[in-house]
Amino acid sequence: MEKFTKAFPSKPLKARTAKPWALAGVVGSGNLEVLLERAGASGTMECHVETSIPGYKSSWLAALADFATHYPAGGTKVTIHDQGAPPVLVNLRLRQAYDHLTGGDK
Amino acid sequence: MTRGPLFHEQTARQRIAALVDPGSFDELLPPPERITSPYLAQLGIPVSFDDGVVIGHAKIGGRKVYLAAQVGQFVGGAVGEIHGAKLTGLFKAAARDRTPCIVIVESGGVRLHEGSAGEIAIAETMRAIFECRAKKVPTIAVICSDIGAYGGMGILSTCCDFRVMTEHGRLGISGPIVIEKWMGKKAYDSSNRALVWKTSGGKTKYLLGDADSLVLDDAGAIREAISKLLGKSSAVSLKAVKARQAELAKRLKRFGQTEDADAVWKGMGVRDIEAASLASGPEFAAMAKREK
Amino acid sequence: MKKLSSRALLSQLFGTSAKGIAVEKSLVTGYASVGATRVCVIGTCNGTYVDNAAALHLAAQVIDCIEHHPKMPIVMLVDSAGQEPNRVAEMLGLASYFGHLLNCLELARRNGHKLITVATGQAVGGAFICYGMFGDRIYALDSARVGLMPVEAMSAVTKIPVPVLRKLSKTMPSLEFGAHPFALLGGVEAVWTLDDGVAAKLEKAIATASTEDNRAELGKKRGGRKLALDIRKKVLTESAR
Amino acid sequence: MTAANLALRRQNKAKRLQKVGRLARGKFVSPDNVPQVLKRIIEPGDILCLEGDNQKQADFLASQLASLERKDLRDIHLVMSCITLPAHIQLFKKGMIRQVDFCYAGPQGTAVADLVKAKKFPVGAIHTYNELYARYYIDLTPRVALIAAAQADRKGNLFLAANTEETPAIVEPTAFSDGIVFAQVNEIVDTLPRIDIPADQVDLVVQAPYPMHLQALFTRDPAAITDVQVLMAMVALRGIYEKYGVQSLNHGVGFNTAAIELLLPTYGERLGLKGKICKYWMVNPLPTMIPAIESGWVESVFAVGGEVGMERYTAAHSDVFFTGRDGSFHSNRAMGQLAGHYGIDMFIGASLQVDINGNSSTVSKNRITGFGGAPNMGCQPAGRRHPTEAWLKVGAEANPGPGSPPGRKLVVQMVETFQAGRVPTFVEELDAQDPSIRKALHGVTPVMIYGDDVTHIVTEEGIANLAACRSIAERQAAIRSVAGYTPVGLKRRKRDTEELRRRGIVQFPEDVGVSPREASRSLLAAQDIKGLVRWSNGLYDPPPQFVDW
Repeated sequence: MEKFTKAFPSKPLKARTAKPWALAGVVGSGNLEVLLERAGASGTMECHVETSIPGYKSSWLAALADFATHYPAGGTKVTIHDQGAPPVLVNLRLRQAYDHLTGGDK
Repeated sequence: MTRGPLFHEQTARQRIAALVDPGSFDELLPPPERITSPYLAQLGIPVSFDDGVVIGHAKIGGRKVYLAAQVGQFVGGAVGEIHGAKLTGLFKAAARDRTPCIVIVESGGVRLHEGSAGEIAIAETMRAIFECRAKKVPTIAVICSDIGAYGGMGILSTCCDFRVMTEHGRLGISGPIVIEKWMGKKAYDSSNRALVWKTSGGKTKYLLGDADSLVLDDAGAIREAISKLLGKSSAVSLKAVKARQAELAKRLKRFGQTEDADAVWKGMGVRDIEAASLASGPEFAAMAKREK
Repeated sequence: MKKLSSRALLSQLFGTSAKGIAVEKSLVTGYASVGATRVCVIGTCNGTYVDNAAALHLAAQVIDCIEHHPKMPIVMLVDSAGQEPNRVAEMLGLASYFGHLLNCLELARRNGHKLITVATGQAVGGAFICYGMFGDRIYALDSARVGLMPVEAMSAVTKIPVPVLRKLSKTMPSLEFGAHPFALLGGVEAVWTLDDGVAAKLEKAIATASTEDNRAELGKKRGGRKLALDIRKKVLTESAR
Repeated sequence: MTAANLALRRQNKAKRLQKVGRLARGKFVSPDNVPQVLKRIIEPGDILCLEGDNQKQADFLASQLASLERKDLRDIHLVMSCITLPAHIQLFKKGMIRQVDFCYAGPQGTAVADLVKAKKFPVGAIHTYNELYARYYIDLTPRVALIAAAQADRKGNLFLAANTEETPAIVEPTAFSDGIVFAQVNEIVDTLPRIDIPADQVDLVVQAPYPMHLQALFTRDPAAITDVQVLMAMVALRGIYEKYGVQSLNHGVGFNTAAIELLLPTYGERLGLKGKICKYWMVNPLPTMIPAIESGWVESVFAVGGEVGMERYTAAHSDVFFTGRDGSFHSNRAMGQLAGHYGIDMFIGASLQVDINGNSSTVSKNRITGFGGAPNMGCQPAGRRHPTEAWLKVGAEANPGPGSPPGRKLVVQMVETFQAGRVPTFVEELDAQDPSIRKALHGVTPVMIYGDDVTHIVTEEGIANLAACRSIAERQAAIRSVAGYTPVGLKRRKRDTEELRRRGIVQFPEDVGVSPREASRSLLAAQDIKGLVRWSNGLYDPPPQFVDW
């Protein structure tokens, strides 16, 4: 297991969200779960990652940084449990969780 | 020909969302509470916020239900201490509130990584299920994925009043790989998927009466099947257990000596095995009814 | 410790009345006395595997007891290595046979029969779940092999090395195999030594048994299963809001 | 000066067959006599062709050959397209082979790499299919060809059934150069359904004790297609198929292209593309094409081989598939490859590795697979002269110079940025460039598709239009832009990507009108094999390993 934490600057999340938290994905081989919560300072997206496959920190950080740039996610806390998901899934789950947080469950 | 997502491919949370009235699900012990398995953490295995089972209450057709959905992808949906305690608590709450309880089963049974704790938890949940049944509170197991209901969760599923299955669902105790190891590949080739489903799949279980409905692999169909069962319960009475004893004895006598995978189907009146194999759940159910 | 024959074990528990108990194909059924109390006995011996026919056989005995001996306590003896891993057994719905046995026991409980389990030998897997663990109160002989599976078997399936599991089991008795660690989890009420007046203990157990499931409380009190009770309570509290 | 005897081969052939003598009754050899016959008809120094196609295998003859020893058989120049069976490897281990010229070693890729390391694999070259067949007519003409057919009649006419594959391409050069053609057949019958190889091109026939090995290579279970692959398929459909109006094409055998096939009747229909794209195919009878065929998308399919389980389906759809007068499916690898080279608008396939110049390969130090047919289709046919809408449109984007053709074939690589187990697909340098491999191949790096031929790369990140790049640097920047979070991708410069995106050279899903959140398996016309059987109205008989009902 490898664990790391990093906060990324991001534009503030909109004032009202559909719910205080959202979860996307499941922990399973090649997959991950992302919990997105309203928390922390309004200008940062605080990320906590636990992954079963060590050694990919740089690509994790790049993927998370891109997300924080593309989406106004300031004032959120992201917690990830990963079991070897490819970056494309990281992105997809982040986006799904974000959609659910802001727009509610579909 | 576009259709909705297949129920067996959805995640536990998606399944719940698809089954219940929109927006009505209220999760108990939700992910932000971070109640995760200390056992897995100690073993260096990734944990999950819900420990592999999502529980809560919701409405189906305006009617309150308690719901649990196991996460088959997470350690095979296996039951550990927390996972099992959530299930036990849910059925106890259902008994207390006289509210139907539905469990969407997707589990190989006890989580080995947590040893006997999961085993006891399953036994405790069974007791809680019978608390519901004593009060005529309906308990329903939905078995719809190929992970199915195995081991202790297979037995637990048979303790519920009703079982709703799809053709993808499997119900049993020992899985094909275990049996193959035990009896040899000649007796049970676990890679022969057709044989595996003839042995433990929804169609066979429905024919034998171990599944109460066999429906399309689709949330709408499952919801409909559940709705029909919500007002009913299955009695625990002397008359009922005696009838069941006779039925199971007859089943054993008729089919207990045969190795033929099609024996049950033929014996239960399915004439065209190939067509029946290809048929969807409800088509199969209709065929079986006609033959009867 | 010397292994007792199944007959000798029955004599220890039921004295001369044990002759009323039939042992057939490693299945134990019949009626006997514990002290002054008449009891119905069902069970397994010789570490046998439980299959469809066995489940029906035990269920028949329970039904007979309910029909003919109202409120008579039922003693369940467990010495089984598990369910029979067999394709035909599965095809015929072994789980349903087990479910039926549990239904019968539940009916007995509701009709006022006390259900007392004694794990006498192996008590593992589906064979323990399908009747023994359904008792009102569950006891185990200290020689009994109780639990999910031995550490070696667990290691083989999970691919976690034995030494790692052994080390962890020091702080997590759930990973250990045997009557005592199982008691720490609340899975059994008490562990008995065979020579130490088991008949009297059984008699007392029958007299004091009640139907509420106390295993989670025991597990917490004894420290072997610290989470289960609180989580269950939390579900109950939060759902009541 | 006497006239030179230029019919020595004919005399030699007669001598060899004479030596067979009573080991055969007419053309027919009993299975037990095969080793003896092989010893008598093959001589040291021979070019020997052992039929091992992509799918069907002359497996009985191969095993009998492998049962011989070096004293019986040596100094052989082996020519064969696919090294597929353990028996093929035995020939090398026993030291019978002086040189081998082949195309592909899929299932034996690891064994071949081991042989290379042990210096027991004297390779001439790894070819593409048509390239090797071409050499059968030039400098690699077989003296003896051991081939596989479904049936023979009493005269020795052969019926090849659905898997014609490359038998004609082997038999013709052999038979017309006084070589010996020896066929193994599944059965001998009085009347053949049709004659694929005439008896006078066949010298010997054996009825094999077991039917020839046929691999179900083209069956892809829709259940294994992921949401990400659906996303890529949607992007490809909009950004390439729709944009260029692709009429004629070849698909690889991966899940990516299977996803495209299964999106046609759903997503494609919604986009109004039916009748506008994907009408003419050069592809094996892919089960995942059944929904598109049933929905009326497909005008015709010509194939290089059959597919297990598709026999009844193809026979019942003779308007779409090429069939013989008996009504059953017909294929031909050489002709199919030719069609795929010259006749189509687009080739689209996947690869294990793509380098920053767009070169791709499936070869690594520990696994030498080779090429097969993809490069024949995944290339720019310099001899092409006929225009189509798609050809001209890509050509225009490529900004042809005064000495180049006006059009280009679409050559598309469709890959996820990572393979299973987080192995990056995009690399700075291909594993195939390993010096030991290059040495074994006489200095040639085994590149599957050259970057210069590739017009587009599609990943889950988007599309890179390499045809429209104006420089090598630009091409590399475009590739990095769609290489995601691989080390290659992490080196991209934001500014470059933005500029390329502005010019339409790099396109993200939203740029081609695809919303990633729409990408879901539920868009697939069939989600599992059973769904395909249902679409086929019960005419598709999937192989047992795919049946779970």
